[in-house]
Amino acid sequence: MIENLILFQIVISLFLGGALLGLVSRNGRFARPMIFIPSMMGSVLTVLFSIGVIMTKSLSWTVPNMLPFFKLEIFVDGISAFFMLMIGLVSFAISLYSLGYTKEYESKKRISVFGFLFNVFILSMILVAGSNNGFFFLMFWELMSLTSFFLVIYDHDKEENVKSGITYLVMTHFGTALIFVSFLLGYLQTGSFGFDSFRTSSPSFPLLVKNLMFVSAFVGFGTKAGIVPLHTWLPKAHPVAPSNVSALMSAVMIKMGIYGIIRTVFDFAGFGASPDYSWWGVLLIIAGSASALIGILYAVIERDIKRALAFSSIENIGIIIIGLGLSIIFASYHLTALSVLALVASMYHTINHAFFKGLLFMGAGSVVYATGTKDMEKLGGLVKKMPWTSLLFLVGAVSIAGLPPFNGFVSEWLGLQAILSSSQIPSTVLQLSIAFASLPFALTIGLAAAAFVRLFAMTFLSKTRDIHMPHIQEVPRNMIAGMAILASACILFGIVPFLGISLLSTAFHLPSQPSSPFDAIALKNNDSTSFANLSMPLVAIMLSAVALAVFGFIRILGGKTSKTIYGTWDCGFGKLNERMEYTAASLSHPIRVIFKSLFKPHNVISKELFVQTNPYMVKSIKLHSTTKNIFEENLYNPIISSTLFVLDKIRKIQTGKINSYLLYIMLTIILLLIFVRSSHA
Amino acid sequence: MDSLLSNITILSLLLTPLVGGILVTIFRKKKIIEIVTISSASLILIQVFFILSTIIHEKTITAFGNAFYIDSFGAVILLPISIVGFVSVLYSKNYMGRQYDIGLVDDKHIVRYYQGLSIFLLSMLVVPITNNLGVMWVTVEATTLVSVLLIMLYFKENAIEAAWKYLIIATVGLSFALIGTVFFYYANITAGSSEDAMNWTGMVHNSKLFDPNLVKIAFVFILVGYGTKAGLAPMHTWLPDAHSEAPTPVSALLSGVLLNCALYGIIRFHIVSSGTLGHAFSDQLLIILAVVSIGIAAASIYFQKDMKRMLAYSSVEHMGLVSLGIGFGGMFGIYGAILQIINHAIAKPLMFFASGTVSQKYETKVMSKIKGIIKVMPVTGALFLIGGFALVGMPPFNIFLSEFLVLSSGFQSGQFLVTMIVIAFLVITFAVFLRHLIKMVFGNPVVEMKQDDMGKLAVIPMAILASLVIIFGFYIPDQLQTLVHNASNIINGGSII
Amino acid sequence: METIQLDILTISGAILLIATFGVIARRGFMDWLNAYRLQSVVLSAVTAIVGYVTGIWEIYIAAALTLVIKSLVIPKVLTYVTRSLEIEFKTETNPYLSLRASIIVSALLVAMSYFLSQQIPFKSDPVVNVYLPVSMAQFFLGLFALVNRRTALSQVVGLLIIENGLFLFTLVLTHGVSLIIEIGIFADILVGIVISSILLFRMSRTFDSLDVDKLENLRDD
Amino acid sequence: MPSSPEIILGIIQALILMALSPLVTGIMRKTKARTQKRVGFSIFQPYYDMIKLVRKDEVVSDQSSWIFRCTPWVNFATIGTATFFIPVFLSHSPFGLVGDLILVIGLFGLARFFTMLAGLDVSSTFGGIGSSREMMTSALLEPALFLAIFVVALTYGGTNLSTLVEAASNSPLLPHPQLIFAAIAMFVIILGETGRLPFGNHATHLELTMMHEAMVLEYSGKSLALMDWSQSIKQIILFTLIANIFVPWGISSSISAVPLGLGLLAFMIKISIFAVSIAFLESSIAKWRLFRIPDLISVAIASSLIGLVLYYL
Repeated sequence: MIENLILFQIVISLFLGGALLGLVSRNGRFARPMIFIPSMMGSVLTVLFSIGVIMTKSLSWTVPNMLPFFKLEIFVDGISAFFMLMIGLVSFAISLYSLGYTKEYESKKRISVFGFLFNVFILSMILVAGSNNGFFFLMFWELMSLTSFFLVIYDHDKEENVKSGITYLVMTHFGTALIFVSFLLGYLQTGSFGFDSFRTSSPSFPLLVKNLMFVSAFVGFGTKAGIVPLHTWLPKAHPVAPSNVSALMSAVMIKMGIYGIIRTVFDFAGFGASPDYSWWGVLLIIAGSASALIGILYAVIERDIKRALAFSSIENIGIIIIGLGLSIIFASYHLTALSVLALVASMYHTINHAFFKGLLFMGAGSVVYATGTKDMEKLGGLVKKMPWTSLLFLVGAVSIAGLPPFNGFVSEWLGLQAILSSSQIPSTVLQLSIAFASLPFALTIGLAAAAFVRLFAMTFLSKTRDIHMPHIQEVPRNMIAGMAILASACILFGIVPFLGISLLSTAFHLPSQPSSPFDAIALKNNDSTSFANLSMPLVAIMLSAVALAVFGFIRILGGKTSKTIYGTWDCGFGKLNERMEYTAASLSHPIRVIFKSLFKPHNVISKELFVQTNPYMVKSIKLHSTTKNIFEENLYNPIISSTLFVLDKIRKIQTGKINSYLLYIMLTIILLLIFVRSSHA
Repeated sequence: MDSLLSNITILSLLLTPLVGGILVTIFRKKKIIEIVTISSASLILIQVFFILSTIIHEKTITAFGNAFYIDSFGAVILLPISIVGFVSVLYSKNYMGRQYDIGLVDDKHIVRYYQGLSIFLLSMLVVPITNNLGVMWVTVEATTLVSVLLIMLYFKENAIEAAWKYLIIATVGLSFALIGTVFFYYANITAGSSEDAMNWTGMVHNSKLFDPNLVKIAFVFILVGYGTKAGLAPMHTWLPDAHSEAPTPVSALLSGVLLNCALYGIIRFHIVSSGTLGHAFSDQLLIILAVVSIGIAAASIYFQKDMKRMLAYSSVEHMGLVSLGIGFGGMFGIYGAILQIINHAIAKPLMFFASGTVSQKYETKVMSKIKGIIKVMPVTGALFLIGGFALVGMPPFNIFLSEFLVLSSGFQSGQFLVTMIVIAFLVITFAVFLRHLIKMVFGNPVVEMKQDDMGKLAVIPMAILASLVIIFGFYIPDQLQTLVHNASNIINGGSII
Repeated sequence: METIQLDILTISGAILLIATFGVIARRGFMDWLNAYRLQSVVLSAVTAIVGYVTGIWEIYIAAALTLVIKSLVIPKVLTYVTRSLEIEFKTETNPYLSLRASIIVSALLVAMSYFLSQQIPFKSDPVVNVYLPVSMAQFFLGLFALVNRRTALSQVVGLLIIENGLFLFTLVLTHGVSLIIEIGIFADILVGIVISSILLFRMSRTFDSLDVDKLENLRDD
Repeated sequence: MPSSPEIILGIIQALILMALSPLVTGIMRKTKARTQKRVGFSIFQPYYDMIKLVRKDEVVSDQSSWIFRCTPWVNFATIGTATFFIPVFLSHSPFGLVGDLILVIGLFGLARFFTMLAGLDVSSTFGGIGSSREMMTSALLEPALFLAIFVVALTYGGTNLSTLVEAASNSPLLPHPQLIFAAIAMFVIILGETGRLPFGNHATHLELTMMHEAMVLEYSGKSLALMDWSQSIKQIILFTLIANIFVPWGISSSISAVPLGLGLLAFMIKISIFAVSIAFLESSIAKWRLFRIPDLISVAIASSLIGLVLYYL
């Protein structure tokens, strides 16, 4: 459709324009609008464009002759458009938010570079979702990594930030290499890097090639998505990035990994409905469960807000991956309806996570903006000073904890139903293993609630723990507006799941589509009795009705009573202060103790005495508790150190002695001559 | 093009640097010789563009009977020589000017430097346009001698050491190349040719008749010989020393162009040997040396302390990639290799210039002492980053495409294991190279420094190269595509899969 | 070809090899220079013979050039450069392999050269048959000298021997490629020697030694 | 669409649960008192308490925020809404079309979320203790509960409570061995969810034993009444669930007066027996150390897993 094409071109030029405007702008009154208004407009148009594509038909567009061999092919089908829609919605909110948020950078550094990178980053994500050629896909993919890397180290004054950035860059490049290998396998089979040719000829690939393609793509895209144990970059990069960038990365960018996995599985790797492929799903479920559980466990004990959110992203990616895995297993056993259910659950969670994680990172950003710290142990009491931020953050926290009537509940409900439906798989081993896999899944959901209670309470409730905190005030209006957009999306997608589900079923061309917003999500047994029903609009109505009713009832029963404000009960102590509050560490202490085999907590107690000889007169006691990162210690460090060991041996050949250099030449010629001799005809 | 015109074209191309060198010798005034050299370099650039456009239309140029012969492949080598020559001369003005200002070099040195530069350019220009492989050898050897002189311009301890190693190793290596050349010549004679037995055109024409066993031995000598000059491991050992100790513009020329000239020699003989033996034999040898080069480069970059040495190892890696592409063969591989030659010639000088400016500013080449370039020199820092990311094959910069093509051809030719090993090495190189680079560019300078990009003339050459790096990342002009395509056809023996 | 010519070929080849071994087996710079001079004279004679046999006049020029440049100019230049040097710079005191071991390795290299030459299918040309292995041997022995020796001077001599080997090699295989290439090669050598002399001179000034062990600053460990 | 009598009956079921919930608490307290050789309060004492509390003025901590104030209402709204989905004496509730067992658990989760926040809002250490413990137990109970539901849902074909209870009431007496294990698991979970011994102790306000009580310590007046009421509704919901799923005797499957009356009677008897027996159990055991609680939960998990294996094999 020609209008879609024009719209798409306008989107590209808007972001490019924003980038260029950013590059030429100087810090000043107009700098931020110059950067972010184009990106907002571009995002809105992206949303319109992708809705257009979903409603009407796919867009394909080819730009020839830019490079030899490869044409810039753009192909936007429902799946791409779904992800573009997500990008557009989230980046609109974040651009709006950034308008205020980046003010703090104005005094410190050039905002122009930020603007350039920000616009290019969003554009590259859109193009990743739209490209239809392996070469350009990888190009935009790496452009996305590169711009996000620079955004991550935007605060490059601290060496630690730069280090985190390097970890991110290297890991993501490792992932890219594997994605490349996957494409190479497809190229080997088809003689082309065009996705179209992958699509058409992949069903006839040999099984081995399909499996290899799948595995390398899974590991490659999984690195971007943050699947355990390839997640280590994520909790490093997200906290050090500016919060709007973390929001974009966590809400949208890591989803491009999911996009890649979906594309690979259902489009390129020649997935077929046969039990041969069910192990793909099993692999996904294993990886997803590990990610979900480990992600949330680290999130529960983390004291840095943004790190905790980053770990929670790992968890959510895990949940999404579990859903995908289930969908694959169902599909491989021809259970189409269930496969659709699992896919919808997974995709619903994808877009939900984009909403609430974007919201939460923006919230965390607002906290940082207002207080200058990310450390929960120093925060607290913000609910009174930043009422809007805390309300919106609460919406995000409840959503991500998977509680009704917010959107997280709907997708987790669907996920749980998909797991419950695993009894229809005609394989006892799979049935049992999926049933057992529900254990980490459910534990994750439970822990997620705990983690976000802790996160919200420690940040916003009670008294500010750091008594030296400067004067705190609510963040500017456009930041709140940015958060409010995503918060309302969370509520909307919770109360009216029809929106999400009809979007998904149209975008993915699913067989069953809901007809009206008030239809319940209904799952049926074979004998057409109801397996499960869920009608979120009615639940919302019931909740408010019950609340109103009980309010009236209590009021009638009890009459009007007054409220007295008084100090918290302190057992008569009278000096309850900030230092006696429950801290973030103590709140999660039980969980740390229970999972101590994972965390390997290490406590160091240091006492300061009044008199050195008398151990009973203690001036102060300090407890320093650290947990270990088992992945770094047991997986990455050994690999890195052994690689370095080998490299160290190799580079020793540069001895500095000219004699040895000449010897190399002599030996080379002699060896090659022997080689030639041995290959004489 | 008629023969008179082509004679004049070639003659004027070669006379330009020669006259430039003579004028430098006559005037001996810093200001004047700078202008003279810059204008001769720009003249060369213009003439090369003229030659290139002719080549695109007419495929070949022959001049002075059969003595000079330019085809698309030669033209592809000519392009980087002229571009890098031009920007290096441009950069020299600022760089050597600063060395002059701080008293590191005097007037005599400057004159000698510019003389050397002109002769260096001249000798490199001959390499891709001569038809006679013996002359090619002589000029490659001449480049060694001239560049040794340029390296030991300062007579510092390290420069003398580097020059000595370079001289001895390159001379020894090139003597192998001569043996190989003579072997080929002998094979040609024994195959019955007499007229132009040393000429490339004659050789490639007769190659089917050569004795296979002789060609095998001959190619090994060529490979080791020119391979030494091209920096293929394990004969690369002189390279980090020479490139790091030379004055920066010379490093750029050495790395960006001279290595290509040497590889050009290998590839020419590869074509001949493929004519005799089929390409499998030489492919195999090229792949072996390429993998060793890429691996050693990866290992050496990690432990590197000196910025320019690190860049030199990256050159080793890229030369490995070029020969890998040639070795893998196929349209993708060869096209990729040729693009890699051009791309490397654009990106590496950019990096050398940036590092030269940085080391002038920080007064050290030791990477651990360099921090926060982006703060001290924002523009140079940004260009440094662009160049660095380009070098490790990050899109949207130019080398991504050529690496992509080379690696794809690896799978296409069925060398899965080799390709996977190379991909692993490339990932390692990526990590270790960027680690160094990013640590230098970001962070806070150790001592307080004034924000200053060291003058316009330091930035302009880099900006030219950087814009090429970016543009070639996603757009290659049709003319260049045609040229590279024709060149690939030549290497592939005229038949493209 | 007559027997007497064949004998001359064989004998001159043997002299060339012996002169090369002289470099390997001796320690003093003057000894090497004399060996080199001897070799160059023989080489120029060989060149002349080849010229006579093939009847190409250009080869005579090459022979004359060889005589002048190699046996006169280059030794002169080297003597001039090293005149001011102290004696310990001029003597190889500490090669990596002892002289005895060096000779054994050299013998192996000579054997290898003969073996290698057999791999190459030649028409039954006695000149080639005799001189090709000799030239290869010279080449490899020169390379071995470079690998084995620690003083810069002996490396220069090694280079010269390699170059003589090359010259012989080119001569016998091609019977004179073309004069321009020959002259190019000569010019390269001459310039190379001049440059290395400058370097030697600078080295002795800067490092106060001509030991290449001093040249180990640039390394990676 | 369900017919209007059905809807009315559904609402009546919900109201019955809400109305009877304090009574169950009263029965349990009375039983406990008797086992401890005390006379104890009247079983209607919780009603009196509630009426008294709603008429009292409140004292609110000066540290607290709107979270603290709205928590009781949120709590009641969520748990009150949950009552609508529970079949009490009629096996199918029309609200089964709106939500299922997982929604009920989700609603409980929302209530707990806010209760924990409220505990932390007042900057009292008691609240912290309570929330911290609740965080741990609830997180661990979640998988146990889900596994138990897994077994039940697989056996009876759905998480829709109407389908579930109907299928249960139609099936013969304990035909499914896996249900026994699910029931064991469910029992442990109910102890944990309601904070009964050995998880916590409702009867005291000691730092060592409190869980729920610690979180609501700062509440008074109407708010406290609501919190207590919600808690007892939650308790009765759980009792009802276990009773109607595992012992579905007497539940009516048709909308006519006699079976409905019988169903109500059966329900009340079952619930009373259940309450009394839990109270007995509570009297006979001591509270466990906090870090032993995971052991108990793992018993529940293991039991459900055995149930699953039994189902599939």
